[in-house]
Amino acid sequence: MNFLATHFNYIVVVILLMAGLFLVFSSGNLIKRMIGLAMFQTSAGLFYISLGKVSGGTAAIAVERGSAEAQALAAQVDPAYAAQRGFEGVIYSNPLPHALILTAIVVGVATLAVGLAIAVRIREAFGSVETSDIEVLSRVEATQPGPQA
Amino acid sequence: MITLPASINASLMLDIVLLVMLLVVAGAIVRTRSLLAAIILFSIYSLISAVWLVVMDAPDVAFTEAVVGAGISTIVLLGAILLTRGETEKPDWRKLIAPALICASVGGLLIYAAMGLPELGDPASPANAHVGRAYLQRTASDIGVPNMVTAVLASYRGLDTLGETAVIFAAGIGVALMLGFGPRSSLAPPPAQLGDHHVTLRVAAKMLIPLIALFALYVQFHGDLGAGGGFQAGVIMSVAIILHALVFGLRETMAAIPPRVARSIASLGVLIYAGVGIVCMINGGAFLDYDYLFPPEIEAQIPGWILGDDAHAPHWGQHAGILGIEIGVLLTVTATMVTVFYGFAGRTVDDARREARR
Amino acid sequence: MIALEVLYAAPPVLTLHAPILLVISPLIAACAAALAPSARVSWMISVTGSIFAAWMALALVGEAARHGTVTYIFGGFAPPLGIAFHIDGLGAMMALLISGAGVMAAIYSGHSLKVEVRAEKHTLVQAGFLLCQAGLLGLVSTGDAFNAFVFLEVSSIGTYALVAIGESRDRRALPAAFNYLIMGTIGATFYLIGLGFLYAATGTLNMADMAGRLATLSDSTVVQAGFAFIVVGLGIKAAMFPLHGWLPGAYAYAPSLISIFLAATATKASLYLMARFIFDVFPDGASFEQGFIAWVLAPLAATAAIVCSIQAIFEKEVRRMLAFSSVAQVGFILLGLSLATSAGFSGAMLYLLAHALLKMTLFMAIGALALSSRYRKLDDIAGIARDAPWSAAALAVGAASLAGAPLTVGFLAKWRLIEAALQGGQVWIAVVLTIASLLTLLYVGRIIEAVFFRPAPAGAPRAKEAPFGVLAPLFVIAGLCIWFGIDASLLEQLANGAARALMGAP
Amino acid sequence: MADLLASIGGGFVLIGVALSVLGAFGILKFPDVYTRIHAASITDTAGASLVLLGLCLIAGISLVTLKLVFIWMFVMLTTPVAANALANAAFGSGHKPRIGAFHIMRSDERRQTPRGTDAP
Repeated sequence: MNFLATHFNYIVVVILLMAGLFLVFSSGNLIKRMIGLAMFQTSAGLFYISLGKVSGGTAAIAVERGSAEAQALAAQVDPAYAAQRGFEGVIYSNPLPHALILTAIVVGVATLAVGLAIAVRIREAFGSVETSDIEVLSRVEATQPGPQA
Repeated sequence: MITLPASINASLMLDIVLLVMLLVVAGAIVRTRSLLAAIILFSIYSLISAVWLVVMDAPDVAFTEAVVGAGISTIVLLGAILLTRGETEKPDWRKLIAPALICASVGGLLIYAAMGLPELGDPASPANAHVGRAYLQRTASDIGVPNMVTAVLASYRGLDTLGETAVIFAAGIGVALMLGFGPRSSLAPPPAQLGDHHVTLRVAAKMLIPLIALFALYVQFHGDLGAGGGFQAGVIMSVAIILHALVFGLRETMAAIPPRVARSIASLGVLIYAGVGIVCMINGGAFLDYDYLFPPEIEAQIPGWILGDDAHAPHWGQHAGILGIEIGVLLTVTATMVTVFYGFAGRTVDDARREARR
Repeated sequence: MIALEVLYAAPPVLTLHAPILLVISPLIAACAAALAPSARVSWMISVTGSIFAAWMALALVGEAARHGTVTYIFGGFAPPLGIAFHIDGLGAMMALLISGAGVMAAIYSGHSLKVEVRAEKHTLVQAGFLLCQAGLLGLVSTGDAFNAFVFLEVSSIGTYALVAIGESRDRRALPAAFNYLIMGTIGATFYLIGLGFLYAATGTLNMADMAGRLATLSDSTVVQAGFAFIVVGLGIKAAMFPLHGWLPGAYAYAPSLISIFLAATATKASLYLMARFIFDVFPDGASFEQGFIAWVLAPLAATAAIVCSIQAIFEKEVRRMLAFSSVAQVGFILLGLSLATSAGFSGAMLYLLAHALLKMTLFMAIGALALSSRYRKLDDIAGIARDAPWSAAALAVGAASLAGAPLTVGFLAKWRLIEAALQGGQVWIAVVLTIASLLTLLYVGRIIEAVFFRPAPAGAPRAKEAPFGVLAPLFVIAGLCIWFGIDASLLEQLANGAARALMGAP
Repeated sequence: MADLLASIGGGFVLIGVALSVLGAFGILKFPDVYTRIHAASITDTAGASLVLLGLCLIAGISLVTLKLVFIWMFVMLTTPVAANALANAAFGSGHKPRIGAFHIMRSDERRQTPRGTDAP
């Protein structure tokens, strides 16, 4: 049960990841699949952010000096860390995963835009965004002779 | 007053509540058959995860997630279902079994593997102790900006951000290639009587658009002090332009910013970013080494009091470099988001047949 | 015998910055191409940018041969903190391959795009192509695992749309591109998740630093999960056997500029990254890794080599046939890698280079034949050798090379692989390679038979020979296929340098 | 003094939250689009205003207060417009109010809403 408390974030993130992946694989609708893909990517970001959390921490934006409570908390949570100079007794969360996931979110929205643009063209070319319809129409195409120039 | 035991537990409680909300919303997205509902739920999903990110001390990421997930993604998705006329998906129960098995097994493996991960919030975990802590210790002396996420993003890992800008640019090219060409029937002026209903909208939009643009600039130039930066600012700026297009019609907006100009601005942004790196190279440093951005003779002429604090090392190059690349990011992101919006908004289903005949 | 050292010469100041110039020159050219006023100008920019990148790649091959590893640190922050490029023999070889393929594809596109894509889109197509090139070059240069993810996406995002614009010839390009996008994104995200686990275990993203820290860690589920997700993610990107479903469509329906370039480089860059992780980053003695190579990688690669060759035999559309053949050939390369011996690596690298050359020849020749006759199926190009003898001749060279005819580069590469398998005591791999080679002969025979020995279908319009701008790069590559078949010293130097880098020897 | 202000602020926040919950309940329970918009507006205006006011009191006079005031102004500017646009769109697409008698609309309906479907 202790494991559930300390690793709750990871378990939820895994479930969210799999929900996204399930949508991508199971849905026949191209738009729905893109939503699933976006969910999958967002959740991968949540995983990184969970890794970078530090108990009692605050956002990695330097402040002049922490309040008395913050300093006390810092000393309690991580004495070696708090003793270091330059921090003025404030615990910061790890900025590296934040920077990485900012990049990953951008990649996600880029993928979403391109994917939906292709889906729109599929609707225009095939008249449907259902995988099953497109497969049938593609198969018809494959049996026809190639168009001549 | 109710006093909580310690702030750690309060944030842990929030963490758990928000994650459960995420689970519920994710379940609803998987269950719903209506695409419109799925899109709105996905927008809510992004919003909740943005709140969760704030609890996890990641305001920069939260900001991005909010503007992207709940903002641009929703607009693009709504545009897509409008163009595909796909309002509900057709369910097919036979196709659910294999994906469910795959996802269950992969998920099981992941959870099993996650048991070996360090506890949440452990300050001594490898992830937080090695490079992550080095950034915390060295940002003040290396870069000299308060926001360490910006320092990592723009300076320590500046090449990643150049790649990110290139990705956005590529997405703009992709959407423009797919949807940006061909006839645009929706450019016809809107019916006159429509305007009577939207007078409130137009008045409010006139007030809001400059405010939003101003806010974007604030986010842009505040990025190295607090949460924010070029990407968030770019999305907000594009939202101002999109609002203009929604209220006053795409025709008006395209007259002000033609699609070709938008695409050019996007590539200009990447060029500015790369240009900053190349200037550093010409001045004798490595690519993106902002300390070499100014030749020594120029740097000597900058008076030290401009930043207001003589005690700290000035880091002129770092400040100017971050400013420069963030402007590049702003231009690319704004222009690309506008290009994407043009692509989706400037198309109707009828265009397809005309284009197919060409 | 030509010594590699003769080929590269760049001013010292460029050599110093060659790693970044390699990546940044196609990137800047992409921006310039998007700004270009006309299709012609954008084509010139594309060719210039690619040639400059290829020049830098040559300089890097030289530097890597002289110094072992070239390191370029970005922003002045030493590796675990900042990002650095580490280019050794393997990376330099891949960079040369990618930029060389880029030059040829760019020259070729001057004519092929005119036929395949509407003129107003040319500037953007060239920009997307250059971005893809920049991404792949960055992917093979970087020494930072997350940076590799970013470059992987740079190379992919534009490519999805570029595959999709093949719709003007065949609307099936659209679902193929969509499928490619879904699978590619899942692959990249799997890689991202795997990297997250490795980051959790080591706290670093730099590959060299990560390798050092992993060596001291005991086998934990976290590291194993990282390994599994990275391999599966990159396996999707590299079209490893059961995960290759996206590839035939993406290669078959894309405009020829893209299919030439992708066939020569895209899966190989992901393969490169996977090899980097398996042999460089993860500790060599780890039991899960040994088990993976012996019980998963090798059998899957063998299945791919056999099954996809058979699929190619029964395929009716030529480009899809070649695409299935590509999956089978990826199996060959992986079999060579799975030997985990010096000879195996060297053979696999040689095969990788040879396959890139001959697949480029084949896709270029097919594209050249398709310029005047928009065919799809094998029957449609029956007897085309009469009308377009030069393109058909080049096609024959590529096909012979693919089948492994003596005096072509394909023969040499296959020979080296089989030799390495026998040396390594893995007789079954040698047997699989031989069987798959025989199967290759069958489908190559079908192409040759149709093009040269079958009469043209009655009433078919006469095809025209392709223009010089298309034939010139085609003949350069086809010539290389033969040249390296006779004197492969240059290729072998590259492959041996790469194999040394993978083995960890200086 | 500060403690007292903080307590009062906390009280305002609680009332605001309660109103928001009430608004959410209304969205679920009310019969048609227009009444639901009305319920949602309670969340936006009264709920948000009270929460922001409470936060102002808790934070004391500082830069934060100014930011909160800006947020409040923005909410006051946008949410009524959004509600108006929503109602407009609902009316334009032919949703009829389920409760009350709207004589003004009847003359409009004949002209504007040929579909006139009564969506739930």
